[in-house]
Amino acid sequence: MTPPDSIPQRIRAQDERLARERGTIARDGPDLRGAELEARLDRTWRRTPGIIGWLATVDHKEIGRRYIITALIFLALGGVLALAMRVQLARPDSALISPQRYNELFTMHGSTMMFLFAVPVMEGVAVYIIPLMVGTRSTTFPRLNAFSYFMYLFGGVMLWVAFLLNIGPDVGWFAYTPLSGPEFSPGKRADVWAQMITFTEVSALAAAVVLICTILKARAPGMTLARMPLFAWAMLVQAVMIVFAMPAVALCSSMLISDRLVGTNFYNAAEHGDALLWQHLFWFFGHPEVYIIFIPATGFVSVITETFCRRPVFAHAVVVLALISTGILAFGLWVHHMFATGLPRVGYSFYTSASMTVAIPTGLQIFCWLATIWDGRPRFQVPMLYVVAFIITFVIGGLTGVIIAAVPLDLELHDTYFIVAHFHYVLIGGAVFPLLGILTYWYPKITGRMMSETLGKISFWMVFLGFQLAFFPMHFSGLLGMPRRVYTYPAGLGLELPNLLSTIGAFIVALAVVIFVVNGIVSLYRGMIAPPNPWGAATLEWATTSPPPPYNFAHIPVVESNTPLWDVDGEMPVVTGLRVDEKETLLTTVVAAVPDLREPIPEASLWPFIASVAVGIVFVASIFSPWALAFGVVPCAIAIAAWFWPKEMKRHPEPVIS
Amino acid sequence: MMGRRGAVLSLPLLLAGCDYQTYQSIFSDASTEVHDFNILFVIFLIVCAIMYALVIGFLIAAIVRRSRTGPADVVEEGRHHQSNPAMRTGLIGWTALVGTGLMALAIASFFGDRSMANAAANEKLSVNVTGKQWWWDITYNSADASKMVRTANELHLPVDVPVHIYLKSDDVIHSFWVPSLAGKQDLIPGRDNDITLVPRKIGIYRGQCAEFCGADHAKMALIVNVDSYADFLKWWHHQLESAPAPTSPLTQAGYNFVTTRQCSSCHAIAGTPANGTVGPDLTHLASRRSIAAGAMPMSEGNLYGWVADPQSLKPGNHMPTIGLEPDQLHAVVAYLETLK
Amino acid sequence: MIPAPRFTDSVAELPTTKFGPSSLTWWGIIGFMIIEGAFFGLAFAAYFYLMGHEQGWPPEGRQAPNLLWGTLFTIVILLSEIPNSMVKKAARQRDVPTIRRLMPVIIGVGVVLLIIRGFEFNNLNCRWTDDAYSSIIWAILVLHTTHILTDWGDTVVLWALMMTDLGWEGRRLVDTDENSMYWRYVWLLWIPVYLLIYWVPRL
Amino acid sequence: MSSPCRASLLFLGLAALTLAACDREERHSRSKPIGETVPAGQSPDTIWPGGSQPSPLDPRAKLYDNNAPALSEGQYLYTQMNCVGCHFHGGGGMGPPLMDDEWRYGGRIDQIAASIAEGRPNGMPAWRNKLTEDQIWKLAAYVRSLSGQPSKDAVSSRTEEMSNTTPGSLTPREPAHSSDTAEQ
Repeated sequence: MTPPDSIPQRIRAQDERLARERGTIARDGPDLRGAELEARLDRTWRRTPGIIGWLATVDHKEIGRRYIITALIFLALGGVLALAMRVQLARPDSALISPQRYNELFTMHGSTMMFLFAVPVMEGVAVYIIPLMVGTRSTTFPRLNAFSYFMYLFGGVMLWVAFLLNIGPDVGWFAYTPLSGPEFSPGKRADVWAQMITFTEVSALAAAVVLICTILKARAPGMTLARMPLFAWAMLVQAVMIVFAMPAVALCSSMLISDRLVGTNFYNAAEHGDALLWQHLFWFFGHPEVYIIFIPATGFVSVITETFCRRPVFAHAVVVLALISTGILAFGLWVHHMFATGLPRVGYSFYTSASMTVAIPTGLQIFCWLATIWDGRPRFQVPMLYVVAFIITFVIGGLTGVIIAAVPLDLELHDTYFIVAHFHYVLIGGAVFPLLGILTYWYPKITGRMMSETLGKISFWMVFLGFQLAFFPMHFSGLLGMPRRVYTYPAGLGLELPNLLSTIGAFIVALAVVIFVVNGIVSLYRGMIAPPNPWGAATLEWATTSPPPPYNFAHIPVVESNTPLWDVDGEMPVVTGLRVDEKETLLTTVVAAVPDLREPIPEASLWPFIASVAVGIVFVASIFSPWALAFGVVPCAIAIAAWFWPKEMKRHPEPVIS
Repeated sequence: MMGRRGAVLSLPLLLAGCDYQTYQSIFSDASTEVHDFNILFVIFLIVCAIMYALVIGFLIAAIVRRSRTGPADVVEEGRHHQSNPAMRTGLIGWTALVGTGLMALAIASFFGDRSMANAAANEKLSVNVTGKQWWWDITYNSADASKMVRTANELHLPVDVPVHIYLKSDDVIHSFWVPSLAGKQDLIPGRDNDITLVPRKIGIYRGQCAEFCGADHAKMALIVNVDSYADFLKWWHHQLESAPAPTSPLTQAGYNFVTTRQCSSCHAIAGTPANGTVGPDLTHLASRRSIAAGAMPMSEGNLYGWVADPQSLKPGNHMPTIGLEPDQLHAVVAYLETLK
Repeated sequence: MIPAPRFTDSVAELPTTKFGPSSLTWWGIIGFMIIEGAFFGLAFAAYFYLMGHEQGWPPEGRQAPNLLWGTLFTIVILLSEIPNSMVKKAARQRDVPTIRRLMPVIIGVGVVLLIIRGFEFNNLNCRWTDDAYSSIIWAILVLHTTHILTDWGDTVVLWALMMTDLGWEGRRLVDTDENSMYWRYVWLLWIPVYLLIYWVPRL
Repeated sequence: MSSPCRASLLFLGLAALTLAACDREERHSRSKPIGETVPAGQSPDTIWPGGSQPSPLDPRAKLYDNNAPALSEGQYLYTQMNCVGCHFHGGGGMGPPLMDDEWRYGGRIDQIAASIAEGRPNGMPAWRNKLTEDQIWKLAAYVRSLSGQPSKDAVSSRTEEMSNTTPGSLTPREPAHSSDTAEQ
């Protein structure tokens, strides 16, 4: 293929030398195995200690852990805001919190939970688990992965610093124009919100690409798409949804910020703009967002059900199809958030039926899980309890969802506490319960110790019952005419009791979460040492030690069924021949997972962090002057170029990304 | 009879024994629209309840079926790959069931929607409601301009008369929502929306802005009086009259202040020099039930409080705290109270 | 009880670089192409949404942008595909000298394009602050300009790398190959943008 | 766990630096009247900086000068009180333009407030009894912003009405007036 004359003598000499050296490279295999192999792999993959090493690491397990911990911290912060609001609403005409402050509270609560907790925590869990589950040594593009974490961290910190400095946003997490526009939101509050979106959206998109490529290209040999675990499927669908949904919110928030900073007229009705353009773009993202949060949770449910029922989830293919169709349908529903805006009535009935159709794939999944329980032999340890709680709670949310999909009903219930109840049933029941379950389930994988079952059960029952007490009465608050986002309500409308109950429930949930966290921290030191496969699970993440070594697997496993660990009799088939003295992993073909390439994994590098700092400064500065974007290009370009520039210019026998 | 069903729905609250008023709830059954809503709502509730019962029944059955038998901790070898054929048929049945259920609901919703749309086909009365931060500007349309009534924050509607309400916004997006009378409809700058309804029950109903509209969103309420046709006409003719001239020296002093000082830059009082268009029309202020868009009930005390320091009672609203001297305050309130 | 390994076959002989869908970076780039495609798609949607609310497009009293510079840009960017595909071919044949010769040409073309783009902004016959129409066409044009800029920077860095000995490594050739693929994407994106900005207002 | 905290603390410091001076976001409305705007006996010609020693800047200036909500409330009043009628959107017409940096009666916020409160010859009415002091100061702050005097990140780029003026957030800061430099 190569025209030989075009290659200079010197290069040809190099090629020959490198070809010879290639023979001498150490690779894992029958003659390099066990303790010695592990020692050498560890030397190759272990990160350098110290703050530099911490900032530079590209180990997906460390980054995943950071994602999860950071997201949980934001969950706590968002929860505190929720408690503050519940205290204010506990009594009618209460004046504890000023309207301005209250508006900031619910804006921060919504934005934090949506952008800084729910999506990142799902991605964090996936970043940690997916490479283990599909049997590879690292995520693809590990530096991009590190970059995405720092962008997320900086975005969240910026939002909260702004809040503490009293320039936090006060326009709602949906920031409807023109209220969020230049005339009605003077100052920087709304800009801070819009830039926080930019941060988190950059980070979410990066993480999505990382996950898609990992799932499609880095699966263990033999793990065909048909044999891929349901959690991997869920994350694949979710990541693809992020790829299509996030640009919408990025675009509309950029339009908003340019309206506010440089006087464009996208949303200015008087200059041919339209306030509803915002709502269309925002909900084109905002509705899929709900499924971006929910679909990974279904993955969690499948994982737990399978393990605790000792059965592969019933009708694997059906569940996969359900996931995919949910992902597609989710993009056709955004208008059901806008029924009250006076769009043509004919369109409405279409969106009504579309919104109801989504219930079918979800209903299918519910059935498949129930069928698995029916077939199997369920053991009710904490994770499984959360699955049961999930079904009991989420189905209520789903059904109220069907109710508000009907235009005539939605016109009454829209923007009332009925809606608040609905989406908390869907998001907490549908996503947070499975999350708590899966954290308990994978805790031994991540820490090597078990969480206390007793404390786990206590916090489970408190969170489950407390949740019902907090949110069920909200259905009534809504039906009695209480709108959302009000900092107080008058006495005598019958709203006193439901709101008081909600407040009490909220505090029970908060206490339960505290117990959960305490359990997590105590078990870190006191917890029982976990056996390699404590729950007797079937998937590959349990085929290595807990916590896993930096290189995940000494040899890349080979998969021969949907439930590898249940089907190997004592001996795990593996492939050999990956490099030991340099980071390397195996790529396989997309569908059949046939070994395809050996992919060098980048060394740790400080540049992703530096790049994220540069980009972060530009984003924050651009809130105050649009020129920041122009001047900021230079440092960002330098940082990113340096990120990709090889650190040593000599050729290696095989590619090394240093 | 719908009302009773509504009451049944909110039974838990009644049992809890809180004294309980329905004038902002959807169970009032006070208009054709809400009547249809309630029927549809109950249909949905029943279907959803059945579906939920099925799921939970299945869940319980699945749990009790296997949890007793056999040792819990063994991984079942061999047959865990084939799935139970009975379940496969079950899956199909389930899908069909959910499908039909949803289809039924979609159709029900479609017809419900249509009957609501047709309810007030031929309107008799047309009203403009303009949303402002944070109050409602209301004009009763009429062929001849002299018969137009301008008021604020309080609608009067004749019972059994179809009314067509035209919704506009001057600043941000608001949402017109009187739960007992109709579903909500947004007021969007640069767009014209409208809503029709036929009130069926005489009474007083409370509505509230339902789209977040800034600082005082929570205090942007609207009182709707549904009167007999006679009472409505009486009210309407009264609204056409201009404000009575001051009689006592005190009210005279108040009159002087209101018409010459800050108040008149924003407020209009028919028949006086005060012709501001920024704030609510005050011509018949004292005849309204509430002050500052439902922020507080109309009473001498509240009026004192409001005129003295609006910013502390409704923080962030556009009415400034003038800082009246006590005698000025007495005079102004005394005069405002004559505006029946 | 971690199961002991049972050694099957060895992957030691597998290559470490391949062109096309086998390569990981190919998938990464496709991913980002889809993301950017979504951006453009939604921007176009916003464009037509705003257009749908108007009687005239552009609104009364505005002229459509002048054709000259936009058309010139279109011609140049289409011509740039010639050196681009030559580089792509050379990369696949490991013909490094050709790549080293042609990349500066592409970089030069990039500079020319950016200059023309400057004139385009001056010939839109509106300022972004004028009205929503002006805002959206400015937004779309800026969005596309950022793609020209990023790909230009990328090409410069890659060229610098190709000039070193590392230029002979398979990975660099794959990078070159995929960089050319991305450039194709950039000019493909331009075609709808060109039509939306210059021709739809003339319909 | 501790390391993320370290990283975030690091960034917190940075952000705190960038987002300093945030009282300008505070929505304050004086519930007490703030006394006389113009010291008694001060007449237009002594306000005119060409004249005698300029009086010290009114301390209240900083409450309004760069306070975003104050500016936007001023903008609201500018429209509602129909200042547009004479001054248009700052371009000037019957009344003098407000966008340039020519101030017949002084370009300091307190001087502008005085002009609004007391009125000026040739048609500018006195608003002392029509608006509260607080409102007058907010109006003055907005008027002053028309010539790009306050920091650009406090003013809003545009209103929701039609207009053909450059966004306030982009208007170049006019060379500050001598009487301004004296105190600011």
